[in-house]
Amino acid sequence: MRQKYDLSVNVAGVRFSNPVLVASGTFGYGEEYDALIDLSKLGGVITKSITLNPREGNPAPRTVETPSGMLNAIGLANLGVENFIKEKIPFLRKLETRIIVNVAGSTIGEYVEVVKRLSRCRGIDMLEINISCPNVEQGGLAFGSNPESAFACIKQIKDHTSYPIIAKLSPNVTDIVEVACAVKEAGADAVSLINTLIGMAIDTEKRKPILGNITGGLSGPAIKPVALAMVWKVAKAVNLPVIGIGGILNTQDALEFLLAGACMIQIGTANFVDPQTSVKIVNGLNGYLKEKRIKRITDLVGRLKIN
Amino acid sequence: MRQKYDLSVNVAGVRFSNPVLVASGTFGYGEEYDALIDLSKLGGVITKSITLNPREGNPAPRTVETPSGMLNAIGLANLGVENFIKEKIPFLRKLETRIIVNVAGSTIGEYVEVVKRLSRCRGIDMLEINISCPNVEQGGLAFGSNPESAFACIKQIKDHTSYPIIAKLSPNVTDIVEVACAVKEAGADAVSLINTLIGMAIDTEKRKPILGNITGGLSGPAIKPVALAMVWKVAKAVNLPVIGIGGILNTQDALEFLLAGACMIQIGTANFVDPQTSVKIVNGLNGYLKEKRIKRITDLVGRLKIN
Amino acid sequence: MVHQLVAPVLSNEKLQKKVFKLTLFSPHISKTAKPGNFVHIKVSSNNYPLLRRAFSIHRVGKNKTEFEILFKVVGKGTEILSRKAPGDIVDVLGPIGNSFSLPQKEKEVMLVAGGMGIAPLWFLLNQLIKRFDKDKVTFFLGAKSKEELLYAKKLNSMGSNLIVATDDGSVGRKGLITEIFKKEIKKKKYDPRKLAVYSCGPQMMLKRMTDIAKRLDLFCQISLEIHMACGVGACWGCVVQKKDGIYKRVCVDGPVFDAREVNLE
Amino acid sequence: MVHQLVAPVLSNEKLQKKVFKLTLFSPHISKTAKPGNFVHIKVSSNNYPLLRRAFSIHRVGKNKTEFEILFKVVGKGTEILSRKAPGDIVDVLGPIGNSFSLPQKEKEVMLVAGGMGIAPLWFLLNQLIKRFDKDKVTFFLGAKSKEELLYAKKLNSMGSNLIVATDDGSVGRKGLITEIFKKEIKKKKYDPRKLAVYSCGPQMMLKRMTDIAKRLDLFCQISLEIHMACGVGACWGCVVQKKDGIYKRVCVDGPVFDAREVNLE
Ligand SMILES: Cc1cc2nc3c(=O)[nH]c(=O)nc-3n(C[C@H](O)[C@H](O)[C@H](O)COP(=O)(O)OP(=O)(O)OC[C@H]3O[C@@H](n4cnc5c(N)ncnc54)[C@H](O)[C@@H]3O)c2cc1C
Ligand SMILES: Cc1cc2nc3c(=O)[nH]c(=O)nc-3n(C[C@H](O)[C@H](O)[C@H](O)COP(=O)(O)OP(=O)(O)OC[C@H]3O[C@@H](n4cnc5c(N)ncnc54)[C@H](O)[C@@H]3O)c2cc1C
Ligand SMILES: Cc1cc2nc3c(=O)[nH]c(=O)nc-3n(C[C@H](O)[C@H](O)[C@H](O)COP(=O)(O)O)c2cc1C
Ligand SMILES: Cc1cc2nc3c(=O)[nH]c(=O)nc-3n(C[C@H](O)[C@H](O)[C@H](O)COP(=O)(O)O)c2cc1C
Ligand code: FES
Ligand code: FES
Repeated sequence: MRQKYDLSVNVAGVRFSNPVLVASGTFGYGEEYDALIDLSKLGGVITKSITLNPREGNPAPRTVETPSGMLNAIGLANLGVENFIKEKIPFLRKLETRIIVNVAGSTIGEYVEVVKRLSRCRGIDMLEINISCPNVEQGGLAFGSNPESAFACIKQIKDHTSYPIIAKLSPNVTDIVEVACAVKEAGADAVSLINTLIGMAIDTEKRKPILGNITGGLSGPAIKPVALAMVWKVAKAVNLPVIGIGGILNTQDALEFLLAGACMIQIGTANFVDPQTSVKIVNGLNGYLKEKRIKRITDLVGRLKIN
Repeated sequence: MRQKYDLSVNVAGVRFSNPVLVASGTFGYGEEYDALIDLSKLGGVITKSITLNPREGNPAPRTVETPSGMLNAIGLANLGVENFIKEKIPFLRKLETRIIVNVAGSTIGEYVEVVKRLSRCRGIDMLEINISCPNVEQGGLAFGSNPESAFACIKQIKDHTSYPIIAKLSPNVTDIVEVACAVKEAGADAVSLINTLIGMAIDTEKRKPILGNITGGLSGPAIKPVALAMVWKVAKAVNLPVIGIGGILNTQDALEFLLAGACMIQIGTANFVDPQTSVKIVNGLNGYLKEKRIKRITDLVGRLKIN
Repeated sequence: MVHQLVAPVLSNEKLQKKVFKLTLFSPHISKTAKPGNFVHIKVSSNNYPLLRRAFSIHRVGKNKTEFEILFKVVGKGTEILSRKAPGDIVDVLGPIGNSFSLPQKEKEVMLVAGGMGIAPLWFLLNQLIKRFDKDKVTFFLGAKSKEELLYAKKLNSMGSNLIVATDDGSVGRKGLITEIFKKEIKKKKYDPRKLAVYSCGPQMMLKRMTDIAKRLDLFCQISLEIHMACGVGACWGCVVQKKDGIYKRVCVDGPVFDAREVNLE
Repeated sequence: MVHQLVAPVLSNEKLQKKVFKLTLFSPHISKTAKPGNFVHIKVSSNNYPLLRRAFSIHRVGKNKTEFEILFKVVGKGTEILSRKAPGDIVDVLGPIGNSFSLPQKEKEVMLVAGGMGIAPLWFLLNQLIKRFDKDKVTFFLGAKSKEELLYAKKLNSMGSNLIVATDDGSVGRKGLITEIFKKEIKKKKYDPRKLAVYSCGPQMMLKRMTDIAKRLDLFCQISLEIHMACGVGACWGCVVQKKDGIYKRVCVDGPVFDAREVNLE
């Protein structure tokens, strides 16, 4: 039976059954949520950031709650690309959903090396390149915080892989549109935004920063207005698929991002609040199409009325 | 009787009875709160941004609540410098507290003209220069978003006034330390941060931005972690008094900013939540000094332990 | 004059599925409030939601120690408010704003309420009938449907004229209350100059009232609702545009405006 | 295995000024929980506070349909939880984490609880005394003062040995429970190899326990508390460092760890 209301989207030649992804670093390697939700219901799963070598990450504490948000300074803890391929890909490959591997590195060479090794794998649909992690000393945000280095990083990666590439952008910049233009120029197939805002919290009793890493990345509903403004600006200015991220808790929030111009969305912190969030939003979007008698979810994308 | 616990601070030669100010745009011209709090308890009052000519501001709606925060797009509505001097200064002058006038403009010339006219006034202790308003088409944020224009603006102003100058910085930049260094170079006597983060909210029913101005500035507890990180970075890197602003609701929050390196703090959105907030924090800080047997509030400034 | 005070909850009565009447103890507000004034309430103690919520003063107790607000649960703030119970206390700023100006004796008075618009008009009506012939006062009461109609019985027993309408016609006449009002003054051939009209209700309804008032050059005061941050005139967030392009603050320059003077959307 | 479920509140008993015992209905958790496991609870329905809160499983009902958590009000989340009442429902993830490994039969068993550390150890004790000689089990119960001491009477009536201490000496011995514990095993000349120790309490206390366990090469399992985001092993936020520098997740690799193996601060 043909679906009457169509949630599917195409990004860079990849077809997703719906526009709901789970955001890197908030969903482990997928398997952690297998007991809690039906992963096949998702548009796709994005893995934790993978680096060339295993990383232990930052000292504890690594998370703290803030008003309507949280700070994290995990520090890209992950098992390294080889272990990832051996231990995690087999599970991911079996899922009836799209798999996007998020890649990070301290040097462009490292990004390229990870991408090369992933290119030999079956079961991956796309890569998301994290040039926006605020919680590591080298790399990460360094690449995402100016158009030139963002360009250089994405260009090199594109030269070494045939996977479609999503460049994940940082909000900690004066002009995110400039960075988006640079990565488009470099060949990125899509952009995702936003990664976390740099933030800090202090324990006034101990007179110490709460996080082991001193600063961390702010996520959750607190940052939704910032994310939405950036998505709207980038979608308006750059002719590239935009994936919206930041504080999405429910269908309403997801609709805001779609209207602002995002063709897909990612659920991050909300997975911690309620593991069902992403599945609820898939259902919620379906219900919305029905209620409003809109045929395709893509008919909503960017349909914000400005007078 | 000499005060045993000393809340006073000196910034650029001006002595404040305590480090608690009320933030520009959230406290009108002071008189609006006269019936509600004892204004003489405050370290100082900062006025709405004053421009050369009267400004009507942006179309409604101008505010919307967001998770633990709010967006505003007032658009620098104010009565213009001449009316301000005639109608508002007489009231302010009588207050037993410090008066800081916040100045904004569309061109450097306009800033300079406002500053010149204010320089002929009695009763003003300091000026705060708003080079960070996100809600106007020209000027405002344009000056604050890169070090060169920030330098030019502050330099010109310093050349035309003997008032001590606070440069109010925007968080919507890649590197706020760079801008802080530039305004120091230009002669600023202090910096205050942060102004609001650019944000947006969408009415999904109407499919329209909620704010008449489309985007607005995010304030309130939601942004406190971002503000704190920036204050800490600037205080560490730049040898200039730092005034901390962003989401301060209570004494605990105020202490976080002082520990991070702010010698004074401003209360913004919290005035709307509870008009008593600023006075409660003055009392709270006093109580804290007593409890911890700390002589001077200045002994707390920047005393964050980093190991 | 506006005060900040801590008001004990005396009662919180559920009138309809989503409509509550909250009675708060406050001699200051009860003694000084005028019809049209509102209060700005901090609904939550943990600052979530963050900002205060505005509610018209609905009635003042006879002994002037307590006042009431009438509200509908539409979101987080009103949901929290609906759970207040006797013994709780509420942080209130009030009374705030200007008030309806009472009409000259010889005028024919009409009150036009849509939905929750009854809230401030009830206070006004109670003042009016102390000084006016009851049959010179007509109350136009509109609602979406029978289920949402409020106060029809009470109004009936007050002795003034009552005209009820619902959007779906489930009770009273069928149609928008603004249209019923327009038809009525046409039918009865009222001289607009002899009318004093007061109205409150949803934005769309008030927009219609401004159209009617402008067309007929009617003395018509409307009470506006808009998102408020400070509620005391400091932030300039709550503006409405006057005909001449000037913005006025709903909180302290209003909430009551001459319908001929403002541009609504 | 961890499930997400909606658990009805059966009771919420106030044991002390700030301490509550909440009983939730959940056959799944009650049937599968082991001592040391915890649940991750969404305390608020309006997402404020945002993240879930972790609580050890304190006891499982005899008929395995309900379980209890014991908690202290320390902030927003626990404050909301303290207001839950029968009829309310709570969104729970659980059971989560590893569990205490029960000792070999011949061991002398010691449980060392500081403050709210009693929470998981009570569940453990109830399992232990089903299989062990009561007099081979000693419970060290510490608190700040008499007012904060929990469960002393109950423990007394259970028949196992009980040693009570308070920081201020207002009841039992005076001093930190860790020091009392250390003195006791010295005085009684216990062979560390014959002991099985289980401990839970504030971070500072557990830090002392790791020192003692490392010095004496004691089999000692401790249950850790740390800020948790996901609670299911996905975010790597809740880490503790092992001796070899490797980070382990408290939520799924713990919360129970061998005290000799971890570095606490
Ligand atoms: C002067 C004044 C007097 C008022 N008097 C009454 C009254 O007597 N009885 C009553 O029930 N309501 C009254 N209101 C409206 C009332 O303030 C809002 O319904 C309330 O703030 C909603 O809060 P919430 O947290 O429940 O909803 P939210 O979660 O904040 O919002 C829910 C919905 O209500 C809309 N809304 C929010 N705030 C306002 C507002 N200030 N005005 C209009 N729509 C809003 C939102 O856009 C949204 O669609 C008055 C408003 C003003 C400005
Ligand atoms: C595995 C595990 C089991 C736990 N079992 C129990 C239990 O059985 N009974 C019980 O009362 N508490 C238990 N806790 C601690 C409990 O989770 C916290 O007390 C609770 O999260 C505080 O929430 P709040 O919103 O009230 O406080 P907040 O407002 O979040 O914080 C108040 C204070 O508590 C501290 N705090 C917050 N979260 C934690 C945490 N996860 N661990 C330690 N300190 C924290 C904060 O740093 C702050 O100083 C357990 C924690 C973990 C990780
Ligand atoms: C605990 C945590 C870990 C994260 N780790 C990563 C990561 O490894 N790589 C990455 O690109 N983004 C990471 N992020 C950022 C999220 O993917 C997302 O961009 C951000 O949290 C904003 O979305 P949200 O508000 O929905 O959480 C992490 C976020 C959180 C909260
Ligand atoms: C309604 C509103 C109006 C504001 N107007 C101004 C202004 O005119 N000039 C200015 O420099 N900052 C203005 N601000 C920014 C505040 O002064 C402050 O920097 C910001 O709100 C962050 O602090 P907060 O989180 O405590 O509100 C305004 C903020 C709000 C909420
Ligand atoms: S709400 Fe601030 S001026 Fe009216
Ligand atoms: S809380 Fe997320 S891994 Fe433990």
